[in-house]
Amino acid sequence: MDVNEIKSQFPIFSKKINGKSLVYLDSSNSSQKPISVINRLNNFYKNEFSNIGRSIHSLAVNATNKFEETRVSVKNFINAKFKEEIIFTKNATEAINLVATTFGQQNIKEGDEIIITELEHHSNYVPWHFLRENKKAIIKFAPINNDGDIIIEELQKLVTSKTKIIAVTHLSNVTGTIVPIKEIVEIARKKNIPVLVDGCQSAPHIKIDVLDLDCDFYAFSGHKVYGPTGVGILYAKRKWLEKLPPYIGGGAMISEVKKNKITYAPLPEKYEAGTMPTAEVITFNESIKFMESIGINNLMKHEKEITDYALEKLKKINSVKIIGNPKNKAGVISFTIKGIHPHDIATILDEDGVAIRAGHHCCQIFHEKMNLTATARASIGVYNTKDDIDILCKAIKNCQKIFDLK
Amino acid sequence: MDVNEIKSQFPIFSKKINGKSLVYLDSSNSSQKPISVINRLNNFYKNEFSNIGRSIHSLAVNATNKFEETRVSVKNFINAKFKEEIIFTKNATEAINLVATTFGQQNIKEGDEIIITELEHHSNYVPWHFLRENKKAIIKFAPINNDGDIIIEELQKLVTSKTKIIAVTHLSNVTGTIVPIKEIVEIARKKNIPVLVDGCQSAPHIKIDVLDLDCDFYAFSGHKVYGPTGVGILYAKRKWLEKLPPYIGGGAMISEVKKNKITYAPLPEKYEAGTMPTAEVITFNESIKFMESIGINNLMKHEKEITDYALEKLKKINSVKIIGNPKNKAGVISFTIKGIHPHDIATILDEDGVAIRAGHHCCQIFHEKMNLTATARASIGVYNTKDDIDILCKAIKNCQKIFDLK
Amino acid sequence: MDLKELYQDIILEHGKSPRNLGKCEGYNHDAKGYNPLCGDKVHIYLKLDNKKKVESLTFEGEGCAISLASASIMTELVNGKSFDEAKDIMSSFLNMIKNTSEIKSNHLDDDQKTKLMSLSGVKQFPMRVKCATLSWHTFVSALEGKKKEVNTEQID
Amino acid sequence: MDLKELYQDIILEHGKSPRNLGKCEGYNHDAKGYNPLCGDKVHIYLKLDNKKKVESLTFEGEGCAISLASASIMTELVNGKSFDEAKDIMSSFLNMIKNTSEIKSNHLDDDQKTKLMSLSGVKQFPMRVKCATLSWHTFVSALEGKKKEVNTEQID
Ligand SMILES: Cc1ncc(COP(=O)(O)O)c(C=O)c1O
Ligand SMILES: Cc1ncc(COP(=O)(O)O)c(C=O)c1O
Repeated sequence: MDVNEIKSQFPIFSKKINGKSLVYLDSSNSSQKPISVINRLNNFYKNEFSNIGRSIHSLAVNATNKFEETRVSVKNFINAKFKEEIIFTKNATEAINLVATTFGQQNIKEGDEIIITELEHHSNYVPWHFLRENKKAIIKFAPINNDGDIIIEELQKLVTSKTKIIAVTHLSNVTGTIVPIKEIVEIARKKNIPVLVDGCQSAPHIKIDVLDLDCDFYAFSGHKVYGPTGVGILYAKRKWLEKLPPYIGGGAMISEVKKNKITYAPLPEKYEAGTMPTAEVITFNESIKFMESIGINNLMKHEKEITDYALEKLKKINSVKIIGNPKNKAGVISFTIKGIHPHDIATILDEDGVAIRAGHHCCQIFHEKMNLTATARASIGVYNTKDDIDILCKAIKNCQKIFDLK
Repeated sequence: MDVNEIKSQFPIFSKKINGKSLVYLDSSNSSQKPISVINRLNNFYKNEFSNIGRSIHSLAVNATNKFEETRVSVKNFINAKFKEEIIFTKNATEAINLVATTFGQQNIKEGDEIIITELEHHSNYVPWHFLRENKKAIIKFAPINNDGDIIIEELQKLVTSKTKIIAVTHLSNVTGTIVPIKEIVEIARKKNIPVLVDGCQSAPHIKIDVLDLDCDFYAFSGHKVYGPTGVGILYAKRKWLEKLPPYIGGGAMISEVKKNKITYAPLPEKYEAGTMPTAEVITFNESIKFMESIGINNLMKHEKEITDYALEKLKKINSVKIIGNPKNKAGVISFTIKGIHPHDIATILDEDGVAIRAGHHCCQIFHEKMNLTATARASIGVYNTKDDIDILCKAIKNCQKIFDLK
Repeated sequence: MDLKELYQDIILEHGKSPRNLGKCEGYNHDAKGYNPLCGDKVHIYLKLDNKKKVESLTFEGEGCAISLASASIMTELVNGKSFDEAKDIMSSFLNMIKNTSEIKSNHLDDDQKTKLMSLSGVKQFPMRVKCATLSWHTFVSALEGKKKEVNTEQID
Repeated sequence: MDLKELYQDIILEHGKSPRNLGKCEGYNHDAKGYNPLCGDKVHIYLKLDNKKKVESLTFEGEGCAISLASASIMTELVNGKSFDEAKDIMSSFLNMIKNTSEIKSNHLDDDQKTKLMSLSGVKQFPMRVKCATLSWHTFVSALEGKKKEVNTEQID
């Protein structure tokens, strides 16, 4: 994999930020977009735009076909069995809410238990919290250790006959922990408990195979996988989508509508009410093609190389502390610098063109557990180079200089 | 207003459909996009892309500011009082579901009544149907007359002490009926009943002033107002947004997250969970600028001229029957041709490059009422010309020739 | 694409005056089909004799010229066929619409094949394929005694 | 943009060793402030005497250098001021950060103005304005005896 060739596919890297070249280390938040994706969107609006499904003129037929092609690509990308198991939402957050709401409506009653973990993003906690509020369900948090690994034995101990669902991230957006989903599914299977996987951070960075994981639900966002904003993806085993009630109601998700009765459309339309993010879904096909053009193994190898290099170099800076040390770690590096608040770090780094994120990264539970209020986070995408890391480290040293710590 | 100049701003009209120039008469479904909108999207991804709100690097600051600028533009566009009253969703359907779900959660119990009308799009019926199913609420349909006008006195009679909300379209997507919202709000005000207005078809075509309408909720979609897909808008009076529970839960809509307690962010973030359709919202500002560059009065005048011309010409074709004859009609013309099914009409018209829609247009209640299973619909946008109407009429005559009716 | 191929005279004629309309007497199988996109509906009535031969086959429905013509032609061609023959004709029809351009079934004579081939114009109009196939899927559903309504959104 | 202006020595020094930390004895007003974006928190403790003069003013908080320095400097400058003087200093500070580049209040001497002006670098860093203003808004909330927590997302 030639990273410079890949980087050159991203127009934004030819721009200057504060007079400096952009060192983008905020891909866990959202990735930059390659020109093929940008062009697809542009051309769709220029030459092909139409709403899908409802009209039968040529533009609509074309758009509908293209839309369904993306569904097939996504199915293949995550190795699902049926294309009807792929539901498009606006983001991963909506996808998780869809499951929590519809599953909860049908299966959660007072006193029922939901297991999540201390690693979860708010988007995989708040939707379950709603069930706690509205249905008097109980949320149990599987604990993590100081390395940022979920303690699987402790998770296992939380399972009772009242456990109705386990929802867990595949890859932490704070520590980069890669969670052993298969072990968790194995525990769940024994008790017939469905498992939802938050794949927001895994989809862009590691090989996804939902059949192999054998999870019931898998949610991710297009914008983190080199795709446009406005598209989320929910994979769910067909049996669930058939059994669960609909989520958003409106046009396109119905079959027959009478004054006293409504029947719903078959899958996947049942869950795709109203005008979809048509252009975005169609464009997302190019993002998958981009991922495939690199090859997930090459991508993983490259990102590991950059991550290892970054860890090594950061560890050499005395006052830098890296948060978590998981067994399997992807390219998400959260850190603190003694004496400098992450917010100040982010501002100072930005002056050098280095974009990182500071804060709790939507993981307050994790930060509370680790006794932190905020961390700085550098996260790696396929376009990052060792040069980027060198610039990051130099910028960190500049923080220390400004704060007179060196 | 120079329609040819305006048309030239839409790249799609330089394309050929089946070798013919595109006559796009499906704007009620979704409008085409002007080059300024397409370019804004393109440039945002190329030069400025970042997620908003969460990061503090320069790209994120810029994106966040631009995002909020759209909110202010939308506020001004519909004459809302506060920018916090503008919530971005994925489409109007989600916006209506947001209200039905959160309002229903707090205010609807068994036996409570919801008034909608026989003109409603499925997106303004199914969300209320969910409350009927889940809360045993009652839906009452305000009847329409044969002209396609809501019979206001009959609506008034439906109001009882159990009426909790009235949800009504501003402009019918089948008949083009412009509904006298102010009269309905007046009825509702007397009994302190909130009113939701489905503004999907009104926002692109008539002047919107939510303060003047004095409605509680107003929902519309960006993609019908010359904007990108993936953006919906909910306006709601601040008191409602403050009082109602959140809808989708996740990142960005929270304030403090603890293991046993979650507090929510202030408005508007409370209702904007997860990564928003960032690029789309930012781009939508250009759509509003496009509308403003024309001027709503010029636009209305032009569309009225084309609509009147179309009605006149269509009425001259013997076998064509126009559905509805409302007091105030916008550029939505549904019709049938004796002896030819709308589906066949749409296919034949498409061969002449004329894009219309055939079916029930997500309004089965209306079609049932009118004893129809399907209609053909030609709907007008700002770019349509009298030539378009001439080509439409010629293509209709071709249908008749093929079906040997002439 | 060619409208003349889609709307051949025989299609228009069957569309205008469909054969075998209504409920056939003594039907012992029936099934409903629905295309939610355009509202096309069909209700198939089938009388199978005790050897599972199609003794009579009729339909009620509303829809476009293509869907009515397809149902009408189907009732003509399948009447009198055995269970297996009927299914063979159906797959050969679907195969013609979706893949090849010929009718391969051995259970139709040349005139019948020509009649069926009048629907082949649909191939060029992908959004109309479901119009042509709805009645056939619904017929098979009746034949096999399935209870669920056929919905075009669930068939490929 | 200039980091040196943002991180002037006096800011760094106050950030490292904030003055008036903790709960002041006998406080009769207090208020909390929170910035959900970065997690900055502040808790203001205020003792007003019976003439509504600020008798003592302290704070607890966690946050970046800017937010700590701003709180620290505020407690120094506002201590001993009357209710109206304190509010005047606060609006003059907000006005400096958002609009003009000078402190117009008559209730500060030149040294005090210079000290407050050390926060002016924030103007060039829009995402950091809330860090600088959180403690001030929270102080006013305490002063006016408001019960609601100040949330930076609700203030402009
Ligand atoms: C009157 C009306 N209401 C609601 C909708 C739903 O809008 P969307 O599909 O953008 O959610 C539409 C458009 O399809 C409409 O015309
Ligand atoms: C682990 C994880 N889960 C969920 C989300 C939410 O994704 P989105 O904001 O795209 O809905 C994110 C990203 O913000 C994430 O990193």
